[in-house]
Amino acid sequence: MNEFMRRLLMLPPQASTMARSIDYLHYFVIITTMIGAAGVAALTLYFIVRYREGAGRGTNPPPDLRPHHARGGVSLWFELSVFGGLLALFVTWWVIGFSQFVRIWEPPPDSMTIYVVGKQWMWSFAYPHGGGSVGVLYVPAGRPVKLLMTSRDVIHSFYVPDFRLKADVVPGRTTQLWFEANQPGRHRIFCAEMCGPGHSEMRAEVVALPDADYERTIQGLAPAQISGPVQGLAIPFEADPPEPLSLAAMGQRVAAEAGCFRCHTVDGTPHIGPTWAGLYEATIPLQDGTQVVADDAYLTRSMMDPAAELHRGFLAVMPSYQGLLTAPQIGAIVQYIHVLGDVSRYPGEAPLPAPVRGTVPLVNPLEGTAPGEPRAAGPRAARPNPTGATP
Amino acid sequence: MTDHGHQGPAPRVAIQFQDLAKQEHAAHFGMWLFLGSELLLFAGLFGLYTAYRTRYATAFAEAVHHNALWIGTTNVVILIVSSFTVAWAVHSLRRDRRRTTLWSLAITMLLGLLFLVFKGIEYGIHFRDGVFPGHYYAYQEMPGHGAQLFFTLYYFMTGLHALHMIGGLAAIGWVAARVARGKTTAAYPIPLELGALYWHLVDSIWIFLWPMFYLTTG
Amino acid sequence: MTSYLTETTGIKSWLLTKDHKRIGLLFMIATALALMLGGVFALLIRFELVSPGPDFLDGLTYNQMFTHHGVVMVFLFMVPVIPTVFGNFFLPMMLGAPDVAFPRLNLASFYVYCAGAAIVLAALWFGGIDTGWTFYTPYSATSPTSVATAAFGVFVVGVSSILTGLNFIVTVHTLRAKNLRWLEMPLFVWAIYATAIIQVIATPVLGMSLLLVALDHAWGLGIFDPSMGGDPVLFQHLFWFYSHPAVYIMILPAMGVVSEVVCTFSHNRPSSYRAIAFSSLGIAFIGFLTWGHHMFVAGMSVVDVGVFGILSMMVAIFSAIKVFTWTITLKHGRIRFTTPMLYFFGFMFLFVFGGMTGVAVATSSLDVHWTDTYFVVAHFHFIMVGGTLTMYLAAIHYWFPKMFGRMYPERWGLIGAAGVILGFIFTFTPQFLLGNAGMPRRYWTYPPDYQWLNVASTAGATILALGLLVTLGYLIWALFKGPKAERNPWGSRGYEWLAPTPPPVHNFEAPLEITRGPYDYHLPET
Amino acid sequence: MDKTESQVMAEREHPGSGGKYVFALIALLCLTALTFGLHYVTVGELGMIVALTIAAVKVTIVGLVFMELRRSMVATRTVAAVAVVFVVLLCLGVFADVGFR
Repeated sequence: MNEFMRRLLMLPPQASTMARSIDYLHYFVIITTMIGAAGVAALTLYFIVRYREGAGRGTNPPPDLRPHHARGGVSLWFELSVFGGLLALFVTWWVIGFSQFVRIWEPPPDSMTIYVVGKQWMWSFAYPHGGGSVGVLYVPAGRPVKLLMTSRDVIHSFYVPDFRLKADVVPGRTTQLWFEANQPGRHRIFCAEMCGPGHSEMRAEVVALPDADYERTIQGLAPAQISGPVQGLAIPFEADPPEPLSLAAMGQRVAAEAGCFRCHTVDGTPHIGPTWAGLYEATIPLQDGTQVVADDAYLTRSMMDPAAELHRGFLAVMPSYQGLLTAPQIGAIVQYIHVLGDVSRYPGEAPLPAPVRGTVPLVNPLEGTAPGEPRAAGPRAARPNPTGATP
Repeated sequence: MTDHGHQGPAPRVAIQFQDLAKQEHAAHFGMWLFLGSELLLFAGLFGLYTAYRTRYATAFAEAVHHNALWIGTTNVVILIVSSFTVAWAVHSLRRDRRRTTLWSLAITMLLGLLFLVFKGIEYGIHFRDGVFPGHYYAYQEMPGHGAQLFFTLYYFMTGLHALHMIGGLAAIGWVAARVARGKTTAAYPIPLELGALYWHLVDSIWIFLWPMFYLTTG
Repeated sequence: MTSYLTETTGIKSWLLTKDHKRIGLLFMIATALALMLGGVFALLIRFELVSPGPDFLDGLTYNQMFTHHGVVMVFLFMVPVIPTVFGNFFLPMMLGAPDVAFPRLNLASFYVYCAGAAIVLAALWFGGIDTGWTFYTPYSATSPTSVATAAFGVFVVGVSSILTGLNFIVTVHTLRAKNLRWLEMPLFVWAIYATAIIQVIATPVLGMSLLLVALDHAWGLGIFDPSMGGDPVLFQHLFWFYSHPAVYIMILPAMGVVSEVVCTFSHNRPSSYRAIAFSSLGIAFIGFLTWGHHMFVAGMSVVDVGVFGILSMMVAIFSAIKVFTWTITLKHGRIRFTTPMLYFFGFMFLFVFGGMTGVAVATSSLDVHWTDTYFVVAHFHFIMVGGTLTMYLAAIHYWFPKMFGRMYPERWGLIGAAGVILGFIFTFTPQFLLGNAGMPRRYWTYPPDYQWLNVASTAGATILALGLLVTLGYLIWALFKGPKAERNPWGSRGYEWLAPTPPPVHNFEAPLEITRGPYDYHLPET
Repeated sequence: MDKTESQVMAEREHPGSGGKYVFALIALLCLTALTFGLHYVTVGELGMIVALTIAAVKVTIVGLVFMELRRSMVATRTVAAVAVVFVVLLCLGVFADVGFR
């Protein structure tokens, strides 16, 4: 039944876990729509034929002298039941539809995050393992994946018909979308929001790989493209580091070069700006008396517009990095702060028990470097293994 | 209809109206529909103010400090008094006191001009500090998007209101000329009543703009 | 009583007329030209999409074609047509009034429409616009094309729409004939009244949002500009606050025509007058609460998606009430199957199917897959072409004798109507399937496996175009050579048929005395 | 309750005393002073809500007295009310989105 209806309505294959339940609602809604429309048309045709005027009489039909009330029409009860039924039908559509919508929009907690950047007429992706790709999104089949998306110029819309999923990609904001591919396969990505002459060529592909060789493919990727020199902030990068750094380590490097450590410490010691130790997901008091959870969105926003939600007790001296840092760099710094979340905020106390999945023992940049001297690449010895990956 | 001697000729009833009452109701009703559409022209901007105030609450509260409170407050008093004088003009025209009507209208227009002068002074202060709308915003003491959006919205709303103020001045001026020439009289006060309605709308919009842009400091 | 057509002659008498009937005809010519221009753009789009790769248009030109099709069709034809042509001509006559409340304002509204249309067409000619008729920022602010001029032109056309709406509301309130009570007015008047309310309330918000886009595009005063911290989704809020009620501006007058056509040709009073009258007002007011269903995936909060979803379901009930009442009106009638009735039958299927797919699209989870694909394109064409265009053609045929004093050829009428309806179905049903298959809208090139559906749609489009050309042909022929029409060829009890054919300048010899209801078919015709 | 012609002429012959205009002016000026005073006392969002409610009261006074809504027909009053309702409606719809994002 499902296959027949899917082929009849020309729906693409149901490649994500949500696609099948969405399609069931689709069949229910479309069938009732067809029945309703055909029914009304048939009834109209029947009445037209049944009550047509006698053939051939003059153009001016004789007056119908029957008294007013005997003129047909239906009882009030019949009318109320029809509209009550219709209203109930529409409300059921809404109840099922909206509950599915909420499930579509709430990513499961353990989903892997991938950063997506829409740019005029191409899609680029940055993976938590530091790799990056343009035009192809590698995802592990059978595991939920959360996409944090932003745009560099105009509104695009990330649309994967096979997953029945679409979300606008708005510049200046991060919107999110999650899915879980059922089994390995390749699926088309379209841009669904008018974004210029190349709108119809802004296509990409989701490649769902089995878990085993997903790691291998990811490792082989070139480092996330820090596309082009960042305007105004000449970041002296080595041509290409011997092997891809993890996103957190890259975040540490970008933060160092962007000069974040002039005001922010990573081991809890108080300084000009709030320390990054234990900052991730902590509720912090703001200047205007309210509180906010320092999650990805807050950290990204405060990099773009620091004065908007100022941490109480600190001066509004931080410059805005809007346009200075690209989205992968921002993602990298946020990931680095995420990893620092486990470092204890109060120096001297016993460090927290090592977290379960063995996060990377990061070198504190303030230790080995004299102020102002550019930091060398990460030490070879403690090569960071990708966080959260089970070899 | 009894003629009221020097009140001028009774008004002509147009062909499509059955009587004078319907014609006058049509005039007032049509004017109110026009005022409704003018108010909804501002609705878009009020919506934007709500949205950006929710998103940049602290920046908006802080940016209000830069607006000169004394100019805003004087302007609100000016407009309330001008609303009174224009209403008084309508009232005295109905009692057929042409001189008081003309004086009230003159004071109204003077107050309107005064409002625009103060508005000009305030814009001058902003321009001197580098507070410009949109991309041209270059105000050092309040960097950041919140303040930039606040002042862009400030220019859009007060600018649109100033345009409506100029329109109101033109309308009152035209009506004052008709009263002076005796074409708008006690028997046919419709044009002055409609001009007054438009003026009251412009005043009501400023009564809302004042707290939004001058008062709500945190 | 000499007819309004021949009372005064000469170009000046037509261009400076204050007669609501002549202004109606002027609008008819202007909007018919807009329809043809929009149709040309539509055919260019359809022929470009015959093959997956680029054909005779490059990417930018193709984007300009569908944008021009959208802007010309929506703002210059669909929104103004039935109120300004048939509303202008018949509203005063149905109220028993000699003219609208403000005749000079009525003429001003026509010239403001022409000015706005001229500005829009100038923008299309010099540089064109490629942002889609929705002008979404930030692309509309950064597009190299002449967006600012086009946005200003649409603002001016909006002013004309406000003036017309204002004029009609005052006319209904103050110019009803002696003892014509509110619940005895013809249903077409109710539909035009509800449309006028939406025009007056919603159009200013569109004017403001388009002015903000024009300022952003011209001088960088962007309030929605993300690089300045602005939020492009807010533009969508302001735009759709107008544009969803705008679709009710398009469909409500068409529903008014349906009520008149059904009652006249089934020779029966509406089965429930109050249901149709009050659901017109219901659609007008509840229509303002549902704009968010255009933005379910635009990054809106989940709370808003839920609220706008349930409200969108409510507004569909009023349309359902109307459709149900029309169907029952046919019962116990004596139906004469003329061209307007064939259009009515087409309307019933197309509008109901289009409307139900609308409610389907408002189901939030399905919308995630459907929005911005050809499914939505097919949905709104089913309502716009299947609903408003069919009723525009039905109204032309229904009131042709009263407006021009001549009869149209019935046989050719039926052929034209069949061509239009079949051509339409053949064009847009494949697009529903394209949408399901996931082809996004506004695509210049597309993956090859969508090609056969596009070819079918293009074939249908040619049939639709032929049907419209045939209709235009025999109507022009009938204008001059059609047989003379008598005062009331359809035996209708509407008040407009009490006036002689074609009506004199002030519609009735003596002020109308209302002695019976507008649908009293059980009384012999006076 | 459309007014008959005689009512219209009667109203024009002997309009009420100008007292209500003066009273309205004083009320408006007092409310302005009140808003100005409160502005130093209240903090943040509460201050905004208080100021806007007082502004709404002032606009109602202007509407009823100066714009003579009290004496106009039902239709005119409905137009005024509907216009204000739709302004509030737009702001609520937008707030429901930005506030809960």
